[in-house]
Amino acid sequence: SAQDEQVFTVGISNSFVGSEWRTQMIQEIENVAAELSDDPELGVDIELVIESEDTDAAGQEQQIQNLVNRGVDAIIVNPGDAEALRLSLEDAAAAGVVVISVDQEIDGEGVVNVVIDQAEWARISARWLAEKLGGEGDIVLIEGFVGHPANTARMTGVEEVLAEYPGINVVGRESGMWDQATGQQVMSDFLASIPNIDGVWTQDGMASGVLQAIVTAAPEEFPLVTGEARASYVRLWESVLADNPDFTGIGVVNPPGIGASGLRVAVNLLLGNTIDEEQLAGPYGNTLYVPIPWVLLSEDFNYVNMDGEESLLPANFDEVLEEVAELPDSYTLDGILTAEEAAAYFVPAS
Amino acid sequence: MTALTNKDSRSTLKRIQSRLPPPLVALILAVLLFLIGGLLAPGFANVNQAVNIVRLAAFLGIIAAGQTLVIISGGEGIDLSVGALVTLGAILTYRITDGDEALILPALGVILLVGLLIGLLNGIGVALLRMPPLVITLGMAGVVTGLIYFVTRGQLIGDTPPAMGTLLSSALIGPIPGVVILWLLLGAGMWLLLERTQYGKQLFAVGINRTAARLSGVRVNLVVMLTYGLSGMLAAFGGFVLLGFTQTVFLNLGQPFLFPSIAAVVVGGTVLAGGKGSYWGTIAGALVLQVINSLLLALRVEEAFQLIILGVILLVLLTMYGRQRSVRQ
Amino acid sequence: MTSFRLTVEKAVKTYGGVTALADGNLDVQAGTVTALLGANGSGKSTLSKILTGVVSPNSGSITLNGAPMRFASPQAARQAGISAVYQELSLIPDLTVAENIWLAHEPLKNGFVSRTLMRQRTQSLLDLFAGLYNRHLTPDALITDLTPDERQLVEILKALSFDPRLIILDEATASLDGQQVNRLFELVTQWKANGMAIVMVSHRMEEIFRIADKASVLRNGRTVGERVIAETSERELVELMIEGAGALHRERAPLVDPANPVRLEVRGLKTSVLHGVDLTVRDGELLGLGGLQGQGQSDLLMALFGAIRSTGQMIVSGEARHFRHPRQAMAADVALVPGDRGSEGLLLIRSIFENLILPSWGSYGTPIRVARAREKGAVIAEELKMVMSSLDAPVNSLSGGNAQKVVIGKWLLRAPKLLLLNDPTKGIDVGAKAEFYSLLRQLRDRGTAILFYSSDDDELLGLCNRVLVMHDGRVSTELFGDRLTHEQLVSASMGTPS
Amino acid sequence: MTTISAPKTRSPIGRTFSRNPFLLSLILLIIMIVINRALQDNMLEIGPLNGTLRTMMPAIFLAIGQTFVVIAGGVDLSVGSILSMTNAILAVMITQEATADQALVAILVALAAGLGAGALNGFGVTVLRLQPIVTTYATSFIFAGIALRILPEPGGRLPRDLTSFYRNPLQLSESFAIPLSLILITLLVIFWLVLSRTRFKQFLFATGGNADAAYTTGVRVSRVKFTTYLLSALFATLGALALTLGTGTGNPRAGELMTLPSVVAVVLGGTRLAGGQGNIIGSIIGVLILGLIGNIISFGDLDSWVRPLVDALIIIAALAIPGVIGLVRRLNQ
Ligand SMILES: Nc1ncnc2c1ncn2[C@@H]1O[C@H](COP(=O)(O)OP(=O)(O)OP(=O)(O)O)[C@@H](O)[C@H]1O
Ligand SMILES: Nc1ncnc2c1ncn2[C@@H]1O[C@H](COP(=O)(O)OP(=O)(O)OP(=O)(O)O)[C@@H](O)[C@H]1O
Ligand SMILES: [Mg+2]
Ligand SMILES: [Mg+2]
Repeated sequence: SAQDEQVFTVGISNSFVGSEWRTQMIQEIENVAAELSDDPELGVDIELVIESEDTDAAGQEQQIQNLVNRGVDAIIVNPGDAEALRLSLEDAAAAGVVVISVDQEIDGEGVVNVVIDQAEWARISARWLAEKLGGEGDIVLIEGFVGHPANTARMTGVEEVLAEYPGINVVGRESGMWDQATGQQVMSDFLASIPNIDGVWTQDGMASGVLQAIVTAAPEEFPLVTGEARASYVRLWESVLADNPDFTGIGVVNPPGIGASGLRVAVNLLLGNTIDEEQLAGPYGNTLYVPIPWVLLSEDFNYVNMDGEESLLPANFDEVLEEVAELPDSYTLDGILTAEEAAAYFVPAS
Repeated sequence: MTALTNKDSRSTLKRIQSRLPPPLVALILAVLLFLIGGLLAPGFANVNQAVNIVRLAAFLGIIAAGQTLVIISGGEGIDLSVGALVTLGAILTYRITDGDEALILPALGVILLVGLLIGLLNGIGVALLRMPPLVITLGMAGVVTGLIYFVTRGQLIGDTPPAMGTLLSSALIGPIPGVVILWLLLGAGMWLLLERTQYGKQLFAVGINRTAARLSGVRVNLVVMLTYGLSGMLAAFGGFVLLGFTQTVFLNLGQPFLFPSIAAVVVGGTVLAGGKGSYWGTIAGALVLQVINSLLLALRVEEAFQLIILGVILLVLLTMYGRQRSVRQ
Repeated sequence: MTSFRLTVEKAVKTYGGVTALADGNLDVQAGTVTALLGANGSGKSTLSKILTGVVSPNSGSITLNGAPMRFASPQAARQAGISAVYQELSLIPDLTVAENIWLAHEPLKNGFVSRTLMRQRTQSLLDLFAGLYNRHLTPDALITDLTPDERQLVEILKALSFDPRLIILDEATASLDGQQVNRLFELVTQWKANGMAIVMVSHRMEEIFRIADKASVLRNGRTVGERVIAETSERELVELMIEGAGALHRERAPLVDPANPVRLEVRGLKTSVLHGVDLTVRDGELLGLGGLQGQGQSDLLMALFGAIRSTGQMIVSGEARHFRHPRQAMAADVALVPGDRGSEGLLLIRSIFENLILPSWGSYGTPIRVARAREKGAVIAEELKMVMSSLDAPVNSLSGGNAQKVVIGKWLLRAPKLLLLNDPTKGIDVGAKAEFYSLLRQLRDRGTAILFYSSDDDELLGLCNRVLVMHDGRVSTELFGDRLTHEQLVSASMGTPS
Repeated sequence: MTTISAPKTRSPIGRTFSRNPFLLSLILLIIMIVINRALQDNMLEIGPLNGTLRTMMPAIFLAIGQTFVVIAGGVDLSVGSILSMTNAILAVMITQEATADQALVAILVALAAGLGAGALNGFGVTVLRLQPIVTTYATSFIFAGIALRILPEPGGRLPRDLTSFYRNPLQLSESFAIPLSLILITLLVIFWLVLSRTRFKQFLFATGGNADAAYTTGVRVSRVKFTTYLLSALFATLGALALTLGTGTGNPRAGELMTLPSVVAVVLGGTRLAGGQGNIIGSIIGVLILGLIGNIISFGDLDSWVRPLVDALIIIAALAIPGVIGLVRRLNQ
């Protein structure tokens, strides 16, 4: 890249490697960084410093400090423990570093959160499940880490929706530790100990495990399952169709591209643009909500959100199946803010 | 004059325990818990649940096989690299077969070899470098995980041969899944290894008293290295089997099985000091742990209490087997 | 010093199957040396440990100056002014000499351990044996770096450091050399004069008669009598110790036929402890190894068995061999019965059966033909008249004597051509000893070559026709024929070659 | 009867090293510092230094507690859970509006809870005579459960002035500031030096070196062991305090990943896992080494997918050094 370009060092801090979602998140960041660096109009050159390892709060705090000590211009962090990193990130921001927290909201001064609305994300599939069941039946919930903010947000969303369907009763609720094998074990246990389950609400990778368990147990009538949005699940879904033609599901996309979206926002800030206060929302008033890119469906679904606003989510299973044909199992269906969408969060430079 | 009274009066607990061998205690406990479950959570104690529990226990049990050998070998023997090796075994199978059933056996061969080699490295650290097993195997776990990250770069390409699912995970004979049958076979194999081979007999000797073993012609270092090698091999095999259940792999597939694998061995009455134990015990231990798991789940006990209850049960069982001698004679 | 009188009555102690002490009695008072005599395993150490509160007896009573006492812990005994030199020593390997001596009563200076004081006091204690130990024995030396006799000295000084009113010396002279022993006895005489009470355990009669005032004799855990030394004879005491000493018939073997093939020939064998040992054993010969404890006898046997590294020439069954591992020695039909049953010979928590077969599992194929192994085990158990509930009973349920039979039996199962015995009768009772002696004779007559170390001179005198006395890692003297007498043995042991 | 071991004639240097194994670790640490400094030129500046040391403090406290248990011949696999539990207590009790007194009360409660946990471990090991490793493994579930019970989700906020006092360097004068953690470490070292002149230290080493001989000599072995578990729990609680002040919040799983590294640090510090030999200064060094390895790798600009491997390899190599030396020595015999 040319001499006159502005060079920005951007640090990435990630505290969990054992997840393909995070891997993809980092790759998307790298892609977008390259794209931005190559964009002649923009005239920036982005150097990434990636701190990514399985570690705890203390370890991630060290990551942040190392990045600051290197003198990075911006930090994009996916916090393992949002509260525990708060103070360190505030220090970083105070030291003039642009700090973007993705995937999780942090109540930190000078920190900007770029996330999807986890509660809303959960409501969509919960609503779908409830509607599909016609508001009647026994369901089980398999959640992520109990006590993890994202999980808490999602489960609140689910409870809000279910509250509207007195006919649906939750006959089992357990943590699948956001881990496919555990999700699978938990579901096996439910299937074995609870007579007839009409539906399962679960999230992320656990869905594959859950579906796997159901296929293995092969109950008389197949319960409804909220799915996920990984290539593996799309394929599993297809294979299930072989024996149960009327099987269906839903995969609400939780985009790993959120990191890349965060990068776009960061670059805007580095270029001196100011965020449009109107756009800032969230519990701490420092969050930019990225829309949920799209939903995987094999039948159209007319979604009604909490404010009663309707929106039609189209069936797209077959196209998606085509799309992911070449992609690895671990690929998660994705969506990244475009430059325009990102710019929309900022005060138009006049 | 005051009469001195005998200090070591045997407790009732001890007497019970001296009558019932620990594996039996564990097995009875498993059954009891299962029946209690039936009372507390209607619909819990049914055939489905029984089959399901045994299936889930089978994966843990198979993974804990190597751990049993290492713990018997004594000298603070413990293998913390089991979790990482399970993951490695699954990932390798996933990648090598890439869904092709013809490649299942070759893949199996490869992972057994890889597991053996990594285990032998642990063994060398323990026997020749005299490193504490806890530390060297923990370090090795790090290396294996590091290797996985380095090679895959987080991209897990491959596929699971459908046969593995049908053969291992789903019902094979009647309601009984293949993995359970495999588990029983392994159990028989382990019994042969421990009770009917020179290696097994020497392993117990090494576990109790290395000097005496050596003076009876046992190549202590050799036995120790071999044991860690076998542990690595069996852990990798556990990964292979687990893949049949999960069908897909992910980077921390095996980690959740590490500490349960130790717990299963201990609950089965194998003495951590070494030289005393059996794989039947580990089998019973795995069943106990899985029943507890499923029961707490059926009772919808919150995680906090699940942990507390598990801890208490472990302590109680240990008090039943794990006493050491007191300094005062 | 106030008068001091301690009596023990009807003390009983059992360990699982073993009865260590059946009826132990002792009466000690200030200013006297009481010898506590008895064969190996007769309960001397156990009785001593009851006095120091280390062992809690099943029953019995202790009276101190007329008042009933109960030593619930070593501290309690210490309070009463009792300290001991333990036979197996009570030293912490990785602590220094000073730290060991002052452990649990470190000299304090305003609340903190004063190393200077500790050093000084240690030095003044060491000075008691001035000139009788190597210079590397300093207050700051680690116990691990000391030789056995130095450790023994430290253990003695440790007991002394509590300036006790009763000091128990349990085989304190076992690994000391002649001068060291003499010095110790000078000290004992001083202590006696200062009104200290001394209990002394020793297997060496001459020592008893040199220093003791009275003797209390244990036999198989029972106190069978007390004698005033001035009014008794060695013979009387020995008869007390060993019921019917005469009856315990030992006929000395005839000199071995020089035509018998040489089974083992050793030239210039060296280890960290051995400074060049030469010896020959022929088939059908029962060659004795004598000398004070820890003069290298064990090292010699261990080296011959390939259990410790050694250099030098070694010819077994006519072939030059150099064993680097017991396996190799075993392959050459060599067997070693180690010195310490518990720590070198047995897998205590495993069954008698498994212990018997341990060296020979290889010869029962894979999968092991257990039935056949059991038969063999049963036969040998029968042959050795083992007293046991069943072959599957754990070894630690056996009495000392029977446990020792297991250690010997597991080697007899391999029909060794060269049998190395490291003080095999230690801690086994008289009956078992008699059986063992006849077993040795049988083996010898069947042509087995036997190298037999014993810390019990009478055994050597009674069984062997040739005895090599070891001193300081060398064979100092060879005794046979009419030169093989107790006097010769003792003087040779003390390193004063004659 | 024992086979004689000849008097080991060691060179003065070999002697010094074999007596203070932590010297080896010290050399290793110095090497690490040099490398790290070479890669990160502001490493020793007050700001970065303060931050780095601060994040290591909880681990240092854990390792120190662990050392006492290990020297006495045991091991404590529950330190992480105890840290989680007390971290939860502190976070719940020290609210943003908390007064100094309330904070003090919270700390006392945390200490009480921690010591209670230690007492349970001590009871299991000395009274029930269970194997230390399994006992503490079992209790670790109990403490982890209690932590989740007290604080179901990460959260809680400490008063800002409290956290910033702890987080920022201590301004001694206009021009001169020093990391608080450096002062703490110094205090801990002094604490050890003082402790090593007490009888307790002698008892500790005697118990680990040969419990039977120690008992015979009048050391109350069980009491000593019990005390080590109390100490380890106490230091785990102090670790929790450091963590809480550093992060200003609580997490019921905070200690999950901290237990095993504490053992590794202890071994890296030259303490013998079998007991009877060791030193908390070594353990502090051990933690610093582990931390610096991380920093070196991070400033070494390695591809992030290689880092875990390199990290693990360096740690194993460091752990193997004494073993290799020993092996070479044995082969030369
Ligand atoms: N009391 C003991 N405590 C701990 N380890 C012991 C003990 N006794 C022996 N060992 C271990 O056993 C090893 C010796 O056993 P081994 O049979 O392997 O002999 P070796 O000298 O290694 O010969 P080889 O090369 O044939 O193995 C020692 O190096 C040590 O590691
Ligand atoms: N801790 C123990 N466990 C089992 N048996 C024991 C124990 N201590 C001693 N014995 C047995 O008790 C008996 C008496 O032992 P003790 O050591 O008192 O004999 P001793 O007279 O001191 O013998 P020696 O002259 O060899 O020292 C022996 O048979 C011994 O094997
Ligand atoms: Mg070897
Ligand atoms: Mg004795």
